Amino acid sequence: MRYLPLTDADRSSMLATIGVDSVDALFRDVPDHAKLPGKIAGLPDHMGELAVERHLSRLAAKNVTASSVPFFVGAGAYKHHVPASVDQMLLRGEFLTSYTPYQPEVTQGTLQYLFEFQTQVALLTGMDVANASMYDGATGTAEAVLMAARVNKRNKVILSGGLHPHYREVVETTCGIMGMDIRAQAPDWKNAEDLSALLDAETSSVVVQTPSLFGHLRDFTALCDAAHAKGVMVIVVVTEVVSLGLLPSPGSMGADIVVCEGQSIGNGLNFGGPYVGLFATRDKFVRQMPGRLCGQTVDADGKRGFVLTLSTREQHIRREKATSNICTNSGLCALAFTIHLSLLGEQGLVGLARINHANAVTLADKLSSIKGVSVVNDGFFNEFTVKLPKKAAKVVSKLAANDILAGVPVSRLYPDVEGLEDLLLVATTEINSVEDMDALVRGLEEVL
Amino acid sequence: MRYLPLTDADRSSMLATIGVDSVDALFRDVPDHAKLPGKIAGLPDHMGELAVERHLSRLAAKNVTASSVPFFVGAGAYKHHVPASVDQMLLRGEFLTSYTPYQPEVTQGTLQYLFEFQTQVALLTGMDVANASMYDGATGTAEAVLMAARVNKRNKVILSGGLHPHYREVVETTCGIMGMDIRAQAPDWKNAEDLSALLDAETSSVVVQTPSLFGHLRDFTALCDAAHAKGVMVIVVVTEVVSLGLLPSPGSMGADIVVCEGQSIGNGLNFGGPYVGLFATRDKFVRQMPGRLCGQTVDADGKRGFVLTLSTREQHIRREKATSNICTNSGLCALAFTIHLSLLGEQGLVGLARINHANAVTLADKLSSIKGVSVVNDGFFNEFTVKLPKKAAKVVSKLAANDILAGVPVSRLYPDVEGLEDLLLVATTEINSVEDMDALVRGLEEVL
Amino acid sequence: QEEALIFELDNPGAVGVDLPKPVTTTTRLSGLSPRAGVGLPQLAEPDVVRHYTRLSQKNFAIDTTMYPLGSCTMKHNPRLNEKMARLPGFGDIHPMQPVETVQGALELIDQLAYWLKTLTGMPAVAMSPGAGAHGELCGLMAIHAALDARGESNRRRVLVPESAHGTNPATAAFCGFTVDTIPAEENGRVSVEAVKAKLGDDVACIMLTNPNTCGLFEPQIKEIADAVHAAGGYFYCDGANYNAIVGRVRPADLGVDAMHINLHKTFSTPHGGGGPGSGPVVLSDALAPFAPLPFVVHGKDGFALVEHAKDAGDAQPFGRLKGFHGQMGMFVRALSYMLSHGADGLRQVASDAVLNANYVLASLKDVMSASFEGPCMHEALFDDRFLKGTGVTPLDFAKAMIDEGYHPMTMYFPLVVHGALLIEPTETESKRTLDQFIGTMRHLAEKAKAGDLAHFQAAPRLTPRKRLDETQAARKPVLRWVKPAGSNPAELAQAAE
Amino acid sequence: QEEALIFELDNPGAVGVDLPKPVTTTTRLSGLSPRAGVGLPQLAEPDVVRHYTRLSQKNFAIDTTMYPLGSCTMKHNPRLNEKMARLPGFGDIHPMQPVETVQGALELIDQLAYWLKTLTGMPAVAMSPGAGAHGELCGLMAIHAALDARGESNRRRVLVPESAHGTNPATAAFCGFTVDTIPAEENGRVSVEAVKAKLGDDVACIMLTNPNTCGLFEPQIKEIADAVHAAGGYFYCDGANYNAIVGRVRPADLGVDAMHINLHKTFSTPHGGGGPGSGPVVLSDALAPFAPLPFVVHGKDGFALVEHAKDAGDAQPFGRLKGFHGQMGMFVRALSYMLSHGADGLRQVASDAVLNANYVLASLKDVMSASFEGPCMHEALFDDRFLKGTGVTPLDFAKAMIDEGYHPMTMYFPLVVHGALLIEPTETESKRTLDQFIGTMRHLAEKAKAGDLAHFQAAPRLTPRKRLDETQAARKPVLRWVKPAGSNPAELAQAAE
Repeated sequence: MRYLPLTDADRSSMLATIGVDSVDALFRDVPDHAKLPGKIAGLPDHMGELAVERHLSRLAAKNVTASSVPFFVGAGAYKHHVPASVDQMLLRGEFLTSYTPYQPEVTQGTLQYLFEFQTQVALLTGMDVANASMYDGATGTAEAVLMAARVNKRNKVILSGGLHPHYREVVETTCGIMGMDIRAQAPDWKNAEDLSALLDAETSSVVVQTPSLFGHLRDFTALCDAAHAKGVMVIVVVTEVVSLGLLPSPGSMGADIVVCEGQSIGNGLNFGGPYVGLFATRDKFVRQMPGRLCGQTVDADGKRGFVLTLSTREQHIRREKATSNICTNSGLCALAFTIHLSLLGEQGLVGLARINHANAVTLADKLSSIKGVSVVNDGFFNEFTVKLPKKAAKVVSKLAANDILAGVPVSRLYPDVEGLEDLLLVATTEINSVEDMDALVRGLEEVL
Repeated sequence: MRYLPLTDADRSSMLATIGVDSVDALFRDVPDHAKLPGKIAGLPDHMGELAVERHLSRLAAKNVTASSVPFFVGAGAYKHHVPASVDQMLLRGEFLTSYTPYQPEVTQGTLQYLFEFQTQVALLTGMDVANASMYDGATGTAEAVLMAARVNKRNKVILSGGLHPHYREVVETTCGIMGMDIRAQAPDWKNAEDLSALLDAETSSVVVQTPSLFGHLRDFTALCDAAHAKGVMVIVVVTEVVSLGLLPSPGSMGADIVVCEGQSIGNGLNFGGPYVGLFATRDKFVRQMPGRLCGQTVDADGKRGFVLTLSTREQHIRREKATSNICTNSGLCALAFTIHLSLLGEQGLVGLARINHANAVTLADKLSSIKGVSVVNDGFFNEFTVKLPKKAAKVVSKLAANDILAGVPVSRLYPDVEGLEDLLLVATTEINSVEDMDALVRGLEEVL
Repeated sequence: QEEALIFELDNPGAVGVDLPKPVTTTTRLSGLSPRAGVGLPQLAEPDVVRHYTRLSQKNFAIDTTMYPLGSCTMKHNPRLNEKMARLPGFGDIHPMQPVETVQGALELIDQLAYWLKTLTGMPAVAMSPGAGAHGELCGLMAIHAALDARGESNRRRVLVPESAHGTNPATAAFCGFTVDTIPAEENGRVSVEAVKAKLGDDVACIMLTNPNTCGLFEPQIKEIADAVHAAGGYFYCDGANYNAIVGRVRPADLGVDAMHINLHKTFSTPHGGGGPGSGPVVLSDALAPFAPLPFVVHGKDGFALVEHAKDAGDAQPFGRLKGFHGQMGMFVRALSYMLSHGADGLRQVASDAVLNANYVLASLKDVMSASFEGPCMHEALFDDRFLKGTGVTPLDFAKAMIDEGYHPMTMYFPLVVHGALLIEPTETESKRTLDQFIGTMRHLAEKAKAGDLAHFQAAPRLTPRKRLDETQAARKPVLRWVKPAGSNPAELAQAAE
Repeated sequence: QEEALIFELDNPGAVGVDLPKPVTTTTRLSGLSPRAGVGLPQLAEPDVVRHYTRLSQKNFAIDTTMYPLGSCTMKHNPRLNEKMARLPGFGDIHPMQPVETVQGALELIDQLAYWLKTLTGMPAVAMSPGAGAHGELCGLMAIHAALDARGESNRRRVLVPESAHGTNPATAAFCGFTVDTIPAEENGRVSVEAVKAKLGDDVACIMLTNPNTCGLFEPQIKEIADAVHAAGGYFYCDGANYNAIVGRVRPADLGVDAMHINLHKTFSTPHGGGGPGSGPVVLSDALAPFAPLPFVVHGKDGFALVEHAKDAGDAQPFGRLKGFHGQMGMFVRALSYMLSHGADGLRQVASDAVLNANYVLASLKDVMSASFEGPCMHEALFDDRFLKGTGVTPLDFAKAMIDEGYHPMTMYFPLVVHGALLIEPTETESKRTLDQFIGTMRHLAEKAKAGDLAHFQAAPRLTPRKRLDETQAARKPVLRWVKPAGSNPAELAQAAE
């Protein structure tokens, strides 16, 4: 078997060194009833590369890929073009097969890119500091709510109706079990909610999203001011991080914690994972942050170097008193993010954001021109909500059958809320050509 | 432009350092009439990655890939499965973007794999020494003929009718211009030629191929004996190097020079190139070899190390007295060959060869069972000649239209020779499943 | 060679990507002003590629050297798995595409789930946790939900042996449980008596690692499971060390109710310098109904995805753990690994992992102090008794290994022995490599005993950096680069070198 | 770290691939006995991956450091090109597939040909040569054939300047021509007078590199071309230095009849430690009919491939140069590079390459001895006058550069100056990198002049090997590993380290 270097001769000689007759003897502590005499039934024997490739390629071929059709699906994950060099760097064994950088002398490569990543995230979000990544945006949001509760020792959290429902559910699941009082607002598809009115002295934090699930934009400055006046922390969530090249940073609006899904930069769609959660906050809260932090220091010769730091917050030191149980981060996804963002640079990120927005403006105008179709939003980044004259889920299915992936029906996210059945979330990025947009328009015209 | 790091500010400051006003001033030696005032007309401006990918992907999509259909095309290039790790090693920048190892202290990586490559080639061919690779098998064959002429100072070469016609043409072109007397034999599709009878005191070398173009096998021991008795050198060509895992080595039969197309191991089909020519000979002829050689030596501390050596044969030292004008080798293809062969190892190579042969035996029996179809060969490795009741070229076209690539019509290689129109070369490797073979049988039955 | 920070390499005006012009300059931003600037550096592609290539060269990795790293299985990462995960049919599909356009993806998840269930003997598996610790959270939330469903919300005490990974108590606390520590026995095991002494009707579960963090199989595990079950609690098994028993022992046969499986340990998805991981959790019949959303089911038109409780039938999912459906990219890699090994190969994995560890133990126990008699499982635990009187600490010893070309083993963990040195060679190291490693360890142990303290204290010498000042890092945290006021980035880059 | 040879790592019984059983054990070998054995080593995949990863780490490369390597353009190799060449539609098609199944491949070749013709202004291009020297062969064979067709087979003398690459005279000799050397002028150029003095009715052609190997544009090139043409000869231009003028000067406008283009220099297909290259040859109207087989034409049903002289119409192909149709993999990379740059970018390539070289020249000429006054083209030539009296040779100087992290420049070439040091920075190095390089060169030049001879003679110190004994290598060639009689491979591996 190609991954197992021991030969039978090796095994015999090693058993002799150990002084036992067989490998079975090494398993003597296993209760007899649990010792399997041979291989587990119901599974095939080992396969060569060609056979494995064919098996998996057959499964892969059953899926419709984003690059192969006019593609407008978003709602928290976005199809962007990633330069080829990004993936080739990730595949370097020194990054791919390296361990968590607990031994800094032999992992300065990993540590330095994490330090660069943290800085990039801080710059993007307009915050002071960022950690070395979370599993994804949704889990990061739950961690942010818990962190806010640690900071202000309050128990109530208000979730905007513009927050992605999956994020809401992760917060409900994760913070609910801790006994937090979670006040999720109704889906705010008209961008009409007023959260300031809900803030009180029991409120620990308020969670808003920009652009919202429905694509709406809003200035949170007033909300932040109102919240801070009552000791409430404002958590701003961004699920499309490319938007930060065009929209004002959450930090500039006064956010206390910013959580982003970082997938859009450097990472493929991957059917939902692995993704990378960005987590940024103000300096004063740093010791309440969850997750790994990379910090700058000096070595024995006084040279600048990097280490994981403030690990007294973490589970492997603090155990049950840790700020979070998170251990693994999204190292490689963070590396992809960092390399792609380094390639983009200031000019590239801003340019990419503008192209995304321009395509959305163009598409919104095209869709508005279809009889019976209206765009709900007055503003947006690269995704907006369309009101159709039919149920969006059926329209999406019919278009999928015609090889057009038109977007996400709001009803898939809110199956229990009435009145949202005709709403469709449509996202467009730099990958969409005018031909793609026209194909969507034609497709819609046909099925409506 | 993403590959050009100079900024306009850089350019200005550098021009100031140089002391000229503009880049144009640096081109002052160009005759005025040849100075283009602006960019060349008729070509598009620069494109981003996404646009380039789309342009090239559209071209790629117009081709039928070997992996996507039942595939039996050979005749000097073979579809084999290459492990994923091979390509990932090639893509390491330290291999991919390194220069020819003229500076051995900083290229021990390249030099050591070339030394390993040379050893592997010598072992495979059963010869004493091998060089660090040629462009491909065909050019290697021409170099072998020229080398033989240098060794025995004779001018006539006999080319077997089993030699791939492209190889014959390259020999004719390359050695013909040097004034050599080239005696190419008629296509030996019945494996009936007797070359011993043609040898004489003017003959420098005789070139044979195993398996022959038509897939025939032969023991060349007697030919070698006869040739050596007359001072003639025997050059054995192998276009399917996997066969050397099952067939006796050319060295064991007495060959003086062995040339192989190494594509089958480690390298994809690539529409014909780049491939890698293997070139091996006896110790006594080493100073007449063409191409680069890597040799073992010691460094200033007495440690084993590797260098390019015997470069006094080469053009950059000997200029017009060089053994060849070859300069570039097939470094990365040789690396792919070496890594794949290292993964295969003794057991893997032998196993792979046996699977190829077993598939060919199976397919030959299946094809023989079709009415009007006969297999010409009594023996073969993984490719053989089939006689059809119709013109092979038309049959191949019809099957291609049905998404079956059935093989190479002999008439494509010998358009001027009558009597070969019904012959089809059919190759099968480990990639062919029984379903593939049955699809070919059914396809043939339909069109015959 | 020194490498400046990417920010210090800023080359304003350079670009690393070429983008077309926007099709329109009209904006529709609801009155927000476009952002003035972000502050990112600008570099051309060649400089970015060289920067990250050079950074990578400062790392040790499995591809370059043996990692005898106990507590985290660092085995060979086949490139086939990377290739498979990058098939557009897996890498280029969106989690919210209509399910009829992702049937192959759902089938893959279903197949991986089948392998995990069959290997462990467990009836159900929750696929979405993003890492091992996240899997622990999933398991404990399922236990929490099951207890609530039983009306036993009073059960809030969790038993955790002192040898446990830090994530165990952290996870328990994260779920609102209190942690009660079980002391280890002299022989490194947990005894059924010690567990029984802690049981009571407020016990929610026990969290036990098996093989445990000392590299030992808990011989009384079934008795412990039975006792916990009899007391109305559940048995959460930390599956971090599943590599030692995969294919040879089914956790179901040990009485496990929930166990997370680190795909990035046992099934070789790459560590990647710290992630991403993936931590599916196998569940017993008692806990299966509470598995989180979403999950894959066989529907009438192929595979379906249950994303909402109302579609979950009789199940009572405790909620949602992750933004989408789980770490698909890791699923592909893990299934590729499983198919490559097969049932026969996975059994051999455990056999060879255990054989390698015992070989190291047997070959070193005369010069290093083994904490427990063998046989061990896939890890060999040593402590610092052999360094007594030398002045050399386990940390010094580990740093000296770096100069010999090895990543250090895990140190000072588990906490149950003094100055732990935990060695896990894994099954993908050859006997030749082990023999060289053993030779080096013997050499270093003898060097320490011979009194060459300076050698150890100055180690490592051959790395891009010597020992780093972690105290300074924590005392005055510098967690990001800040552009020095009024400075020229080019000068800074040079100054840094 | 030391790394044994793969043969010394032999682990008999290990496998690096898993293969299915053959479907039959029947053989049909015409009486030949199956081979008894080959003698290859056996290793599992993890050991092979680690071996080649570790070997790679012993290399310098463009991805890791600047290569100021004159005479061979070592520029950034974009990964996009690698990705494109690996599209199955290019990488997984067979050269002998029916042409109707490879229309996209033929179209790609046609597009690349269009780019090459448009950039050079030449009417035709032969695509199949496998490298630059192979392209020279192609060009000279076309000239040979054209002369034969003119009935002037007496023209067998080829004029080659003494500054030429070694391949030029070697190629001429390979085609049966005699080589007549033209001496260089004091200013590093070839004069029209020197050429005229050599012309005669036995002259087949002149082979001229332009820009020449001193990094200078030949100002009299058009006059030389005219004189050669007037004398009935052809002008072969060595295109190795085309990077300096691409997009700014069309070779056709200089009177060129044939010029090879190193796709692996100008158009960035990777050097790969020595190949593969690709050397298409652009041809004038006079030579175009003699271009070798095969070639792509526009047929009535799309693209067609002319593989035989009888299908070549009026053309008189001189034969075939390569097994199949050329270096397709390199064609894809080159076209990807060209599309990425476009007409505007390629012009900028030449501008920046020349600017960078002149910047280096201007920044170093006060401490190193520039052989010629500037401006230069894409290369700056220095000689060893600045080392006079120091005892430091150009080789010593170059080896000292290695310890500073740079690949040495080309040394002792061209032959027209004493102790040449030829620096070509290329357009993909940033000003920052050039400034660092210049700083290092100045530092080393001053160190040499200050008398620190030992520093240079002991260099390099920081490499996996110190200076290697090339004399021993050549005197007693050891060109392969041979299994030591009666020895154990494991012991050998250890002995080697």
